[in-house]
Amino acid sequence: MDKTTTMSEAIARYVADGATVALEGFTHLIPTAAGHEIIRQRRRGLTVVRMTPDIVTDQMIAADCVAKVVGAFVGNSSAGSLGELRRRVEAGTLELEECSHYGMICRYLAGAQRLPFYPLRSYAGSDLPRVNPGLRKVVSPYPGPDGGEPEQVYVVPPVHPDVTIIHAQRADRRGNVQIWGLTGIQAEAVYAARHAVAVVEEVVDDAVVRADPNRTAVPAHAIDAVVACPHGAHPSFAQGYYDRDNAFYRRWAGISKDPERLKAWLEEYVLGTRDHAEYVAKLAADGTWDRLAVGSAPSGSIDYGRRLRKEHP
Amino acid sequence: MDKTTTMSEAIARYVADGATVALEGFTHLIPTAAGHEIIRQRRRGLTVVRMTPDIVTDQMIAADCVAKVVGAFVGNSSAGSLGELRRRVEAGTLELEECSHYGMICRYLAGAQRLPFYPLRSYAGSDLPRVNPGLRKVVSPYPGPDGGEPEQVYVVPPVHPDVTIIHAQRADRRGNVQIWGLTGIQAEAVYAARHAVAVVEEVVDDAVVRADPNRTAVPAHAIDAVVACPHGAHPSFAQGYYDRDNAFYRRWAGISKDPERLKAWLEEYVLGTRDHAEYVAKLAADGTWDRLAVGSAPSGSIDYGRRLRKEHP
Amino acid sequence: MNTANPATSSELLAAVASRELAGMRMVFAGIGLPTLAVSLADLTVAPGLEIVYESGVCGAHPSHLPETIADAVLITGAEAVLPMASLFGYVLQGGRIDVAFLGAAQIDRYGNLNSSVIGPWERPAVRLPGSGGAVEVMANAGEVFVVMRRHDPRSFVAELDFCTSPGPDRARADGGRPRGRGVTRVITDLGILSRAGDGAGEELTLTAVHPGVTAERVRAATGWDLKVADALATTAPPTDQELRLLREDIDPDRVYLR
Amino acid sequence: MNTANPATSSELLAAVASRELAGMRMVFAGIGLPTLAVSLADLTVAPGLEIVYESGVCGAHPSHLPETIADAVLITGAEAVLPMASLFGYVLQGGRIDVAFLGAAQIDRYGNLNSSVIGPWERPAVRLPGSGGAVEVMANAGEVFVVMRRHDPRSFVAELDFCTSPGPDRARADGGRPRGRGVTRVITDLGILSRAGDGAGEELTLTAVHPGVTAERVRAATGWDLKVADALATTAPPTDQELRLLREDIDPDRVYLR
Repeated sequence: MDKTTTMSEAIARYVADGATVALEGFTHLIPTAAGHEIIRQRRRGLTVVRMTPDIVTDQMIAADCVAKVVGAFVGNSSAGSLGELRRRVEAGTLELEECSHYGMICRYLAGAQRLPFYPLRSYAGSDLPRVNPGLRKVVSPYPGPDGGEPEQVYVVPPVHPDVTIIHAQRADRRGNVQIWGLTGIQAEAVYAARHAVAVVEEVVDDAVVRADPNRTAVPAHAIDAVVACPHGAHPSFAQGYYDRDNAFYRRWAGISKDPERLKAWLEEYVLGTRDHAEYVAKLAADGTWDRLAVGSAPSGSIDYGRRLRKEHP
Repeated sequence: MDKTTTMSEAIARYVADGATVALEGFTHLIPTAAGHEIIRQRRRGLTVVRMTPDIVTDQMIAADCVAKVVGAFVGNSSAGSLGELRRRVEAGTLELEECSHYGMICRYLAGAQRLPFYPLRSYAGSDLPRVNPGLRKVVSPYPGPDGGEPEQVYVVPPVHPDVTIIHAQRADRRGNVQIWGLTGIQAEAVYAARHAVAVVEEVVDDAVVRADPNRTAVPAHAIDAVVACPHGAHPSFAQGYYDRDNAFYRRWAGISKDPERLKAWLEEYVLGTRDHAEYVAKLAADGTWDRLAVGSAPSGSIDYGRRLRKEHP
Repeated sequence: MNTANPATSSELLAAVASRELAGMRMVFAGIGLPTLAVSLADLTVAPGLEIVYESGVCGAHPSHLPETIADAVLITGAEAVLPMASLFGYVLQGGRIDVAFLGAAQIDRYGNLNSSVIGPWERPAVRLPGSGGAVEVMANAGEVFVVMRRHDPRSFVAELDFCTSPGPDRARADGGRPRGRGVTRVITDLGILSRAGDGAGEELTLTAVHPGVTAERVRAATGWDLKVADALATTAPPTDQELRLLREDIDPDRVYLR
Repeated sequence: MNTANPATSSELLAAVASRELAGMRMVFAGIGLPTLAVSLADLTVAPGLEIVYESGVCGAHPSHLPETIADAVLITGAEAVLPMASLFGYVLQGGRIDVAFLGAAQIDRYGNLNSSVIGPWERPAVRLPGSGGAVEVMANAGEVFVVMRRHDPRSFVAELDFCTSPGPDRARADGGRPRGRGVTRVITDLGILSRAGDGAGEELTLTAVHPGVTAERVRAATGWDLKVADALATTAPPTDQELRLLREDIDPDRVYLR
């Protein structure tokens, strides 16, 4: 079954107003182009779930798409603040459900595994459970490590996004998604979700994927739509395809600090482009892609082996 | 740090009498040669932890190395029974802690994650919790899916083997272990353990491993010893190196059914060989390795990319 | 039907099982008759059907008929190979399996299964392999098909010696919330037993007998007072197309068609 | 000491932090000064020291100084890249990290950290990035080093506005069993604060001042009544070798030596 479609169709179909949308990719392979299309389609009232709500989240907030953010690190990497997110949280006009990195990971794990809760060794003594009532305790049914009192651990509830959107290097038309470099929490975020969209640098022949099945991070059965979108992770990076646009991260601190400048940026780069191809062409003009181009570092090939004889060995 | 050593030294150092030893590899990459060396060194009173205690476990039991088996499937694949294990369990002379596949997986997950318990959706209504008091219940601290009664789920306790032994295709001298094909539960079994030994088909140059870091299933920091041992997984297989010896699996049903024949087999093939190299040479004589040889099916190479400019992009 | 070369019992079982897979998308299956049934369904009533193996293989394109669920030929050319924690946690427990095949040494009228022991667990007369992943499959698959090559009272019992893999009634009585309907079809050498699986206390009912088999013969081979459907059907034997696919394309060496 | 070209504050911090890593094997570190400290330690007091990054990278061999913990140059040529669930679950929570570096907006006398908000959480004066993985790092690393470029009363506070990442005392009071000792070193532009971290209620104590800094100056820059060690040391400035390694080998472009 061919699941390839356009970004416009994928967003129209899988991201409804009011939906819970997970956008994952830890620094690497952030699905920016999908976020931009959500902005273009003027979605409203979204809950954005993301371990590290960053530039694309700030942009979606500024475009009034977002009612609530669920995340663990709401900064612009180490390059400063997310201006719009800060303004709205400080003004009390954006709901933030604050968690931690591993808490978010465990929420995806619980979601993917259809568990009512997932235990972890965080939060004891933190103020986070005071402001996030989802962080609760469970008493172990086993004696403690010294044979004494059973341990108490915190647990987190599952998250079940309506849709998870990820970016990846490549997929086949059926939706077998291959990722290398940092693989993050993408597989868990996809399995936790009701639907999943994979945005990829390239759609490749079945044979390319099947030559290396261990490279498949998300199998086709968990993917609903495949969108080819080169440079779709900019300003983040795609290992082996293009580097991170660190200069843009640094610029974002300044752009997002000024609501007018931020609005102008959105008008010009997102609302003023028809699709990501136009955005890419626009950035090509100032040499962005030359600046971010990378050289080659081949993985080498391993051998999966092929049975030679007809009969069973 | 160079962690390569001989099988004899690795077993002498990391497998003590009475130890809890996890041997993992699901059908693929079963660490048979390590089990044989445990037999040669006449270890006693071991607790063997293995999802699918199979031929190598049966051999270790028959050689009187094993006091207890913790596992989920105690059969000879689909090729019949494990004669010695069955005899001893039926006679009441071997302790068996019975679990299930996912229960074993979750015990390794709990061990690797240093959790007091791990929840799963198995066991409700089964007789397994009656015979395995480690399978207990926890009540979720959240309302049920319909907003009603909180769910109850079973949990399993962690397993923390004294040592986990795995077999893999290759590693570097520091102990970065690369596996392809079925990766099973090896990483979790290693991280759950106090020590870990990686037995590999080949020790390769650092550059080979570092060309493809996503292929590393277990990083060096979790491995204590690396043992080069070609064909060390026979009669199981090593994807890309040699095929499974299905004929031997079928023969084992007959060998293990007869205690005398089993004893003679151990004397000839394990106790009668100085090390796995002699075992391999012995099997070469009847054409085993020719029969199990495989052809080539290359994975192809992907590109990790290399930064071209000196400055940050 | 190929009257010159009539269907064997294995061919009948494979064909009958394959038809039950109409409309399914994701199957969790072992090796043997289920392999044949799924392969046949993929070529007939359920195009695009995907088998997931508990070893972690998804979207296999094997060059040879696999001998185990972890056979190297399932890996080479597959679409994905998942770590087992992901396969069991995200795919099976995650609720993505429509139907799974299980075997067992004993089955009772509610579709509860025993694959652990004959006799008392503590000192068994026969120690069997145990659950493997069966208890997880029963709890998490949408429904379960059981294929039993021999329908006899030793396997179809009034009381299990041990319940390894409980159906949803037993699970709910123990406070569980099983996802699936438990065993909905038992396909044997004599006929087909069925449960809709959507009500409590529902028993397996004989819904079809194979050609030449009577309901009385099936009842005599069953260790409990087996219910018989009012509209008892006779199984349609394998069609020529089914036999040709099984014999020529799927298992030409008759590895599982033994 | 290179008197012709004396150490900058960053160089001092990096050198001092590196010496504290003697004997360590596994470090969990972010980018910036910790990168420099770990690289320097690897070349001096802790050969073979491995940095683990929360992004999943183990055994990195970067061609360029990395700008983030997920920088592509950390991946290419690395020994392993783990999924984040494995990195956090097996490596960090699994208890394999000897020491971790953390930063914070506020720290109190027990080494509890705030990286979430200034002002009330519900309506903050300043919304900060939040925990990221800090709460996990504090609970699971053997010990924690904090590097603060500016030692002032706004950061060294008597009462945290919010406790994002609690030390072991607070964790135990809430029923937790933290693995590690919490913050054992705070390295600032003025000196070093230390806790052994093996007793309840233990406070950070000023154990060393940098050359030219007095204990009174540090106490004045601290928002609580800071204890001073009887044997207050003066930090040894970076050696020529340390400066050469930092300037020529580790950060020749002065990316983090700013």
